[in-house]
Amino acid sequence: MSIEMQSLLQVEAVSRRFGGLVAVKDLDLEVRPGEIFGLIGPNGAGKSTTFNVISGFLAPTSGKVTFAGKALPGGKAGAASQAGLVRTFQHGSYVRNMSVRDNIRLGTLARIAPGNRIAKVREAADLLGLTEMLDEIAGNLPHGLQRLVSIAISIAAAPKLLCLDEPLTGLNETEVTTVLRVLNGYRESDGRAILLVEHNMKAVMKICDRIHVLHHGEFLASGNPAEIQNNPKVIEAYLGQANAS
Amino acid sequence: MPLDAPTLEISGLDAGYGTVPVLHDVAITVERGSVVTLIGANGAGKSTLIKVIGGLIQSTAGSVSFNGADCTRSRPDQMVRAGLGIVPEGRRLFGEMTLRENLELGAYARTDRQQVAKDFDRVLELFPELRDRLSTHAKSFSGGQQQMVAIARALMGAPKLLLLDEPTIGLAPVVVDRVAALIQEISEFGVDILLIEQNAEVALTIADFGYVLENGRVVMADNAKALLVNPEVRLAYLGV
Amino acid sequence: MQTLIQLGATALQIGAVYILFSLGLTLIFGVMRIVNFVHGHIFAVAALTVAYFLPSLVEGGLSAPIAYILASLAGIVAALGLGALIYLFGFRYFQRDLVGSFILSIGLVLLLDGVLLHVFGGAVRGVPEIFPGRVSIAGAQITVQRLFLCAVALVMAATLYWTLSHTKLGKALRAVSYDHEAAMMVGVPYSRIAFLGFMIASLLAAVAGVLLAPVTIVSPVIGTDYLIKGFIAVIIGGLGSVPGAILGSLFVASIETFGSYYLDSSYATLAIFGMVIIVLLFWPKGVLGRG
Amino acid sequence: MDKRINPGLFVLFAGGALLVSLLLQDFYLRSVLNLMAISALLASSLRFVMLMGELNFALAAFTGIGAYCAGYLNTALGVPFGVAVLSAGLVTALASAVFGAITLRAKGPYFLLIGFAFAEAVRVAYSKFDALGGTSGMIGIFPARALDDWMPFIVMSVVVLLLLAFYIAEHSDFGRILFAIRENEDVARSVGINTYLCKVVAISGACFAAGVAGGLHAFVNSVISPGDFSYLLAAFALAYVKVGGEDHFLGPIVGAILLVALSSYALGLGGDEHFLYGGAIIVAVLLMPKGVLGTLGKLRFLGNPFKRGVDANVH
Amino acid sequence: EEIIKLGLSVPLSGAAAVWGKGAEFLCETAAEEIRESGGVSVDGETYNFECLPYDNKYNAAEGTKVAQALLNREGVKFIGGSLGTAPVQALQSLAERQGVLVFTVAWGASLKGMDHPMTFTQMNTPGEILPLLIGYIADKYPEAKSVAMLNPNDATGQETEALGGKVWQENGVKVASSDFYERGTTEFQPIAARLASLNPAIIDLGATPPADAGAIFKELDVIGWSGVKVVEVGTGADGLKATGGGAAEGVYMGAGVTFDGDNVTDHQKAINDRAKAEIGESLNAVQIGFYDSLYALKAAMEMAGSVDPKAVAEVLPEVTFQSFYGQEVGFYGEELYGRNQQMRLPIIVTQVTDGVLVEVARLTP
Ligand SMILES: Nc1ncnc2c1ncn2[C@@H]1O[C@H](COP(=O)(O)OP(=O)(O)OP(=O)(O)O)[C@@H](O)[C@H]1O
Ligand SMILES: Nc1ncnc2c1ncn2[C@@H]1O[C@H](COP(=O)(O)OP(=O)(O)OP(=O)(O)O)[C@@H](O)[C@H]1O
Ligand SMILES: CC(C)C[C@H](N)C(=O)O
Ligand SMILES: [Mg+2]
Ligand SMILES: [Mg+2]
Repeated sequence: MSIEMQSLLQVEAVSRRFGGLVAVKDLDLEVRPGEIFGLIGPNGAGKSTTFNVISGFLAPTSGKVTFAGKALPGGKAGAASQAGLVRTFQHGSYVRNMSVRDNIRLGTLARIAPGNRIAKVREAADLLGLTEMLDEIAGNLPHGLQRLVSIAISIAAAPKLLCLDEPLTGLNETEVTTVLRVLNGYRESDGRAILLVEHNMKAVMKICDRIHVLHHGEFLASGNPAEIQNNPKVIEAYLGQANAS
Repeated sequence: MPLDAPTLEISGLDAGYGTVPVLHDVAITVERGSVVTLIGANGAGKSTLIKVIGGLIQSTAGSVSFNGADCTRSRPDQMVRAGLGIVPEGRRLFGEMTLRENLELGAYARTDRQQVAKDFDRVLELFPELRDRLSTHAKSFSGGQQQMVAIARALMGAPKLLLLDEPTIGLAPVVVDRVAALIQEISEFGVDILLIEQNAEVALTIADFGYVLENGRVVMADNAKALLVNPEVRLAYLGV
Repeated sequence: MQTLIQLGATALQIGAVYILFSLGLTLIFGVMRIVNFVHGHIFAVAALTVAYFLPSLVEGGLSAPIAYILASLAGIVAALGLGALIYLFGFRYFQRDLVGSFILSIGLVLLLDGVLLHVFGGAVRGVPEIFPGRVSIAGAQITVQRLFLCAVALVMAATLYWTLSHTKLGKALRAVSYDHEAAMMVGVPYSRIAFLGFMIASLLAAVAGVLLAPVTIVSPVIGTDYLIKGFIAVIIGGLGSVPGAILGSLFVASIETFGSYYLDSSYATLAIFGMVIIVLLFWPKGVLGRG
Repeated sequence: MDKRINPGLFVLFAGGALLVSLLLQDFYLRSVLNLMAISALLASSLRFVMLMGELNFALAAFTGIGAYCAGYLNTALGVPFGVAVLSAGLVTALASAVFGAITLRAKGPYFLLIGFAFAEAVRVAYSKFDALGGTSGMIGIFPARALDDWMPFIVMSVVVLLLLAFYIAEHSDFGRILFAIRENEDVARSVGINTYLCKVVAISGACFAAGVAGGLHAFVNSVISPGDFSYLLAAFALAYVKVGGEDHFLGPIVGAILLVALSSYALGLGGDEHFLYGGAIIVAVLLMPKGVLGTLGKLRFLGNPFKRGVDANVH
Repeated sequence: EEIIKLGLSVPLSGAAAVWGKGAEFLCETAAEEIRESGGVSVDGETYNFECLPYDNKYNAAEGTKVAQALLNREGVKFIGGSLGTAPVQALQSLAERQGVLVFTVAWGASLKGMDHPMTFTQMNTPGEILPLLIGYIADKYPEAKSVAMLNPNDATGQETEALGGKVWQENGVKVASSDFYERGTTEFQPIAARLASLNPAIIDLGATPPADAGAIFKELDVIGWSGVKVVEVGTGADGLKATGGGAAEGVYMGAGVTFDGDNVTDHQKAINDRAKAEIGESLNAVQIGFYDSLYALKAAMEMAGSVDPKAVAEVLPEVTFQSFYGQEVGFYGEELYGRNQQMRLPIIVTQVTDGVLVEVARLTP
């Protein structure tokens, strides 16, 4: 692996403010190929805002985002996703009135050659256990399955970096296990990486290689799961005494 | 109102979407002074049940009675006036309105102004992270913050019965603990609660009584403590 | 300089007219998400009713102002009746359905075109000045009639703004417009509020109609020009926003006034259309528009 | 994949329409048939843009641009029918691409009302050009004599061809993208689809057809005036879509056939035509919210792309 | 008896509906009169007229539909009258191919002339009215040396403006400005301000519809302009007074018809009263054309001894008939249009005096 591929995504001194509120402040982080990187923090810490900035849905107020060796233009969603950075949204990251099959196919349209799309849809559906439901209308599925559809859409785009915003909310234990298995499988091929925002601590601690904790938009801590779980600042601000290990 | 009547009594309920049936012959009771939880897999019909109780979906058979009065055909606003509070799936905030306005609307059906003002302060104490953001539009809040607003808004209605559809979705672990404590606290103040939670462990710990819903049918009904140790439940919903 | 003052005064007067008209449009859109092309006809019914009754009342021996008040009441009642009718049998089923409600309103426009022509005839009706006389303000000539109209427009805009932003009813109206189910879940009686909202908007149209009857050309097709200008005003200002409607109305009126004076009225019309597109280039939701 | 209209059925419909256009001898009925074909094309164009959730009221303007373009080319420069109509389509597509690129940042009611304003502005603009005949309009737009007898067939063929193109586009991945844009544009953007470009392409495609329809209109009527292209043109196109049923590809076609037939009948009623027409639209949308086809409903063989009704029976 | 269907292509909805309604009314009135007086007798056979009014909505597309319906569905061979330049062009183009005779009040230059042997004009047009009217006013107000003109931005307005400007100049009056406005405009203050800004001695509103003209004069009054007011082809005082009130006083019109003066016959009065009850307005020259065309047709059919449109068109320039205005009239226009296709109707100059329309001059061309 070449030197510049050492980091897939590099976020340098990124800030984003909304009027008087600084949602993200001087954020630095780096995601390397093959890893699952957790981004956690209290509600309103700036995680989704960070997603919006790196995926180009929002322009940063200042700072620089580099993906796969190229600097991304701020505020242009197309640039990031075409380069292979695909993100999901915290809510409703699928098309309600469309079949599951067409939803997943949507994911393939920009990045997969026409001939391979059908196979790719199948593959993503199989991975997430949606094969039975391909002809259902996504909006009629129970909440948990809708989440799986969102993940399938983004996986079908075969991104180099998959950014998932709370993919596990509303999933039951079995489904969480499925998703974690899928994510683990995904990063193992081709040096793909995953950037994960999630409040399900059990899952985060289980799957992440490294974790970065935000608080009020600022860096609070980083490290491997064990370090984070025992960091008193993190326990205080986020995990709560009861959830500390 | 007959004092001995349970807060909520549902029997023989069938409901669905268009021609697709979802709930079959569901019977559920929320006794006075209790926290009742509903657990079940994705798609079991939990949210659908909440919508039926709230009056957003009409049942095709069966009856719902609230505080002893029949309200099978009531509209949501009538239910709310009768003392129901709802934290719906998907939060359903008024995105273009400020936090303050959202909370004020939560108290729309109330006339006791002074008490409303007190409750306003109280919910802000519960979620201090919202305190400084009263004039922020609801849609600008983060996912978890919005969930807090939804809970706060429902509390502003001073309900007698609170329906909570996955209230802790998207909340940070510390806040989940806070909400769990809150549920127990308000229950002690005389608000009855019907709770849906994906995290069955938490739900059953808080609750007094639990129902297990499978494919739109109630398949188990027991004390929460009993369900918590029930091997079938543990296997299916607690992942152990 | 004198010309500029006179033109400025003219722009304000015309702006007031457009404000009266666009308040109702913006309210209906704000509450029900309906692009209501029938608004012009509700307005026309009020104006036509005034013009229809006024002459016979005056002939009957009533003094002009009293006859006008009576005729206006009749006009408002007629317009509200029409509003209630088309809400209860029509728009009720099309809330927040942009396309459905729009086509319904087009159907109603065609139907009412025919009805009004039959009921009132196509001829232009005269309504005498109710408040005769004129005043000179900073050298600009203004009729008392128009001044009165400006004052009413101001009061109505202020009242509506205050109602929407500060009263319980206003909050309920807005809540219903964002998510009617959620509104019901906090206890807002949705169907009643939506009806009320539509009726308030109809009332605004009716008041505009009776006020404009003495200063404009009263005929069954009177609503169309106001409708077009009114919609342009509200898109420029931002749909659903009262200050936006005011801003947009004044903007349209200024272009119309200055354009007609310095170019030619027909080019001014073109300029108004051109401006909408330019404004939306920078503010795709209108200057003061929201989500 | 999704269910499609049985190709056999398509051939049947198209063949039937073409046959009728060949066999019909009555002059009046031929003129009605031309009108139906052109209206169906316009309504389908409108519906195509509706797939991405926007109501393109500038349709009236673009139809006019097509008509005037064809008319000018033919009368002033002597360009023959075929070339004139094709150029009308191309010019209109280009104009609409520029229009779309500027205005498609606005959405929903804003886009609708900009289109409305644009249509009215363009209508005033024609009257400012003497070369276009001012407000009296252009006269003498004729196809070559030899084509005269074949006009209904030619019009029908062009319309069938363009409808087929719409059908193919709707059922392709492009159609999926449009549908996704309508429901949740962000998702489409997040996986790398340039939705803005897709929207501009969609509107220029739709307006190409509108331009061709305008060109045909000019040659069929041989006289055009600015008043022909008021916003009502788009309003009627929308009525065809709604009455026929917007969820279905055939909706606008069925709607155009029914309503044009009705209006031809109503034309004899003097000024009361509007009564009947307005009344019909109101009754249709109130009683058949999903249009005639939606109400006839279970026509399984007609298929329905992507969308199946999601009706929650909420209040 | 046999029926001859007369097609009418007129606006029956929208802003110009009154014209169409009045046209329909007068066509029917004339048809009824002719029926009562024994019909049209050709070759021993008695024919009667039936009016088929169709709504052309003032545009070419609807005009085409109407033309198709009248000519190809109803099989009409004579157009008793038609109104609106754009729809009439559409009608004419189809009618000429099918040899149908067309009467029209539309006055687009493109509609007249040698190329259109089957078309006849049933009303005075600017070519007839303006030279006489403007000459009359220039004579009466020799000190008035400048005019500001305004016309609606449509075919009618454009034709009027083109000729009007020329004739004013020929009469030694300087055209200070000449503008257009969109029909349907409701706010006339800026327009009035612009007209008044040049302080012209005369303001000429050309083909502006009476109601609009009234509104403009009212605003001019507020600004304080006073001078000679002209509406060249103004057709009636009702609309003018409805919107202009007192400001309508003194306005000159070239196509108005008064029913108050001494030389008004009982016949005219009676018809006008009925019309008022039916359409809410006094009759005007546009509508009266639809009465005269029936008598012209009757005369021509009887003279030709045929109801074939070609034959009728051939003799039409030769016939005379009793016009609604009272005189016996025929057709002329060869010098101006190349053929005698224009009805020779009196040019009546009227003025609003003390709130009523008064005939101040009747000039026969
Ligand atoms: N458009 C906006 N306008 C104003 N404030 C905003 C906007 N978007 C986000 N914010 C604020 O920025 C902060 C960060 O929000 P963000 O959505 O990034 O949080 P988060 O970390 O994703 O939280 P959660 O875990 O609850 O989803 C919050 O305080 C939020 O209210
Ligand atoms: N609007 C709808 N139209 C049709 N079917 C629906 C609709 N909403 C839900 N359903 C169906 O009803 C069933 C029950 O859904 P419901 O949302 O009540 O489940 P749930 O128990 O709340 O699941 P979750 O835990 O995922 O929230 C599911 O099979 C779902 O597919
Ligand atoms: C009297 C006129 C204003 C009518 C007009 N000449 C027309 O085009 O038909
Ligand atoms: Mg978030
Ligand atoms: Mg649920």
